[in-house]
Amino acid sequence: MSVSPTFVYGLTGLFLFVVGLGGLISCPQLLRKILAVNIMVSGVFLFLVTIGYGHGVIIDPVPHAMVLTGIVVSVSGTAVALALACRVHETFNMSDLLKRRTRSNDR
Amino acid sequence: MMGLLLKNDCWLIWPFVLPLFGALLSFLFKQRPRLPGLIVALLTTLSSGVLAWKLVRHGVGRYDLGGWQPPLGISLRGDGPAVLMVLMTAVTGLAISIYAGGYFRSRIAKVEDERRHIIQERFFWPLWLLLWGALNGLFLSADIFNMYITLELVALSSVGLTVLSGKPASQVAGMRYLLVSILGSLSFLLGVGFLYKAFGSLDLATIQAALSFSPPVAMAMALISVGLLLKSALFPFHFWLPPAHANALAPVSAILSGLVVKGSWYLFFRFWLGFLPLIGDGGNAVMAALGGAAIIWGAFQAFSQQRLKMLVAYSTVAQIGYLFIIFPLTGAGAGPAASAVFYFAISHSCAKAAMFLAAGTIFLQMGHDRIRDLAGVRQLLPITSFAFALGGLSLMGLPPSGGFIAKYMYLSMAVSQDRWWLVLLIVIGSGLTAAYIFRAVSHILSPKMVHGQGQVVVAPCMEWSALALALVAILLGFIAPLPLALLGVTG
Amino acid sequence: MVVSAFDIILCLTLVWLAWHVLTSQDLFKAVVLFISFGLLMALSWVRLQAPDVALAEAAIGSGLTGALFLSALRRMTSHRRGERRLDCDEVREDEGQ
Amino acid sequence: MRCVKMKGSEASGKRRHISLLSLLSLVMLAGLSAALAWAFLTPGPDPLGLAHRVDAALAESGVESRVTAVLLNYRAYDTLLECFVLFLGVAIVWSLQPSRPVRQEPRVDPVLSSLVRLLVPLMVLVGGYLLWAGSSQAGGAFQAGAILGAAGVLLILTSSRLLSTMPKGLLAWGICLGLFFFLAVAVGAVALGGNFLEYRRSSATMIIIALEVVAAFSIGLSLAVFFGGSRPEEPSERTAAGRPPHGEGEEP
Repeated sequence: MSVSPTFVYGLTGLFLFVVGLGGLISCPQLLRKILAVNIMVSGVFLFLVTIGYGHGVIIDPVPHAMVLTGIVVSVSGTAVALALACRVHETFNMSDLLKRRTRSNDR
Repeated sequence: MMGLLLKNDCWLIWPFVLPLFGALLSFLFKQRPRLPGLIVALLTTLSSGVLAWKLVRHGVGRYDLGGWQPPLGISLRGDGPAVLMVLMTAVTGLAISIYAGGYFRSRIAKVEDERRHIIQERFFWPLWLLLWGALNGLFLSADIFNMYITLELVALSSVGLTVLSGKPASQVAGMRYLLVSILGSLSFLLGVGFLYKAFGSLDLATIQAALSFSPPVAMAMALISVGLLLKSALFPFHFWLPPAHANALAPVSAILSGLVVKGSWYLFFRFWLGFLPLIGDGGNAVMAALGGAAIIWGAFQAFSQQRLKMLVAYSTVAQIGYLFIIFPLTGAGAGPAASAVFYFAISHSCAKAAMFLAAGTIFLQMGHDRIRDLAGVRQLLPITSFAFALGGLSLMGLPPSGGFIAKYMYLSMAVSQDRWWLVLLIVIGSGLTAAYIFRAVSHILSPKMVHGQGQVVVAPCMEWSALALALVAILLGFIAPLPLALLGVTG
Repeated sequence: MVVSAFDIILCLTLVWLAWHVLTSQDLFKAVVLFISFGLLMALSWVRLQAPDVALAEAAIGSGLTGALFLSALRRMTSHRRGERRLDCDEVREDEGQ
Repeated sequence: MRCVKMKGSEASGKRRHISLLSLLSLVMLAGLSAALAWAFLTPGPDPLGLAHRVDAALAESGVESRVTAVLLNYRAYDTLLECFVLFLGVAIVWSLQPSRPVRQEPRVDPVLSSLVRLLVPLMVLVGGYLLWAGSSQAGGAFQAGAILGAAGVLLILTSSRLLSTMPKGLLAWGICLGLFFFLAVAVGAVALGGNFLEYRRSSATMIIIALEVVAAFSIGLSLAVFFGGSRPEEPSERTAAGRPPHGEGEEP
């Protein structure tokens, strides 16, 4: 059977999108959620690159440009998300510490 | 050379180029970001006004960026709805900018937290101007991938503004907001991919001209709709909105509730109308059902809130519903329905921003915003209390206000199309709105002598800018023909 | 080009890696798996004749994003050990809104 | 600890609740994958895309590489906005962080630092090559920017004080410079009688190469800043209102 790679890679991209979505919904840790989003992003990009490949005769550069732009946008979003996640983590760790300290003072 | 920069069609680029410039300037002049910020806000408002005037004079504007025709290049399109949204952003944005100038000055005057407030102001201006430029770019864009980038810009800068307050609650809310909006953007981008695969073009007009039903197109439509609904916080997707909007700084709350939500809704409206032949009544009914649920649920939640800013935030959840119950009414022609819903959008934007600004002033003065303990605000802040009440009036849809005109148009359309359940919904929704607005206003206006002064000296421009916005929301009831004429320029 | 066994194995590996990024117990291991996931993704784009995109993905999408994840992970774990926060005044409740 | 000890029945009830929820979401995800696969595999309209138009206009674009032509000529507006997304990321990361980096371990491996001293110039060289190659083959501003960013990351890793000791405002100016140039090119085209971001045929190659250098520079700098995390320290912040910043006098 002669299947074009488009099918295999396109389906993989879409499936990665769904896997990432599942991770985003079900994982409790913030860092893991951000990883899941990045997997979704990769899935969408794989899908776009597959569209650019078409039937392998003429390669369409427009989806490639879209992916290049998207990569930079997504790294920016990831950086913001990670900085924010660190911040949330620190804040809540710190408030735990404060609580513990006041509790020990009460005693 | 100056003449070339002010050519007719060039006015389409200034509403987003000027704020982008301004963002860089206020980022660099970090000692006094307020000055470039306010100047650029004024210039952007002026250029938006000129754009609207040019639209009325010369009709719909088109602009090929880079000089390349659409399927290959990106083009801008300034038709009635787009320019009206740009104008709405300009009016609301100018008032918010003036408010923000006074707001940060008042807060910096509280010496204890001076340094943090200086840093907040320093990053407020670049983020806000960038958001303004991105919103204008979004309204004017005619290219679906370009819409994705402007959506990302809007989402990221909104998140940045949300977490600016530094409160733990706002950080958690901002984190959730960020994840939800990235998810929405990704869904949108995947939809864009499907559309490109099916039509080989990224230009929205080209795609809509070649529209025909096929599974990929249906999937694209579903993905784009879900992505945009997530971002515009329609009922089941509203969970992230109230904490994010209520815990932000006062001008930021006004920006998020008044403007940002409208950005993704505007795109949804454009896509949905363009794809209407494929969607049919079923999809419209689903949207109306979700909108109706939002109206009822949001109003009940707003009524049961203890904090003023949470009340106003849940009121946004409810009012978003009105933006979506319009879809069943588009059957008899998109024109009148579009007029009604855009009129609702602009008057809601002014009224809601005014209310959030007023609530922020009250918070700053009292040091809290517990509704139960707000008696006496009338004596301390008469203008602000009046502005809050006027904004509420427009939100309820009482006669001499923009909200009234919009609801009147909704009702007359619903009656003429025999959709009585929609009439019932709008009436019930207005009643519920009146209930929660009265609950807040009755506490604010209740007479009680207060002892001593409030916490800080509130700058006069904070009070007056909120009042000006509330007055615009009322004034929209008197000048309805003007915005409607602007809206009518399509083609 | 006809699909080859290589393509199928590559795709299966991608899915397998994604699954393990999301389910492995250790976060550090998850990040390392994510980096290798990005590199394999770049490889699949080379197969799809998009070499420049693959280059960008290997450098930015996999390399720099991975470095960002690792540094965030280090910051989080160093805080878990109780390192002091420089601006803990912001933890205080009922400060400005 | 206390909250972990729940009554048995309550805990198991909660667990059953969670498993039901996860089952439900699993079914929904399976449905979503089926729908996506169906939409992808059913033959719809299958146009050629824009490849032919890109090729037809390539002679006018000023570059030989098709992707570069799309990125910096036909759809340069997208690239402009994308550079603003990076700028936005920097602004948000800086607004989030305390002005001094979280204390890092000062020990730096001498072998690593001498390796980096060797590696960084090499990486700058490779970045420059990629930039130059971008106009005709694989490579370009993004890849070069990534390499430059990686070099920056290595520098930060070996000298942790690098970002915080940089001259005041230099970093901010460096990041904004590229964006100013990009905007100036765009608006300058209007002032010369063209459209926004429209290049004259004769100068297109020069402009695109200049834009690539600028974009690579700003991408690299932004990526390094993302990694460095914190805002550079400023003297004015250190002595705001004549008193030490928060946290100075607090117990560790």
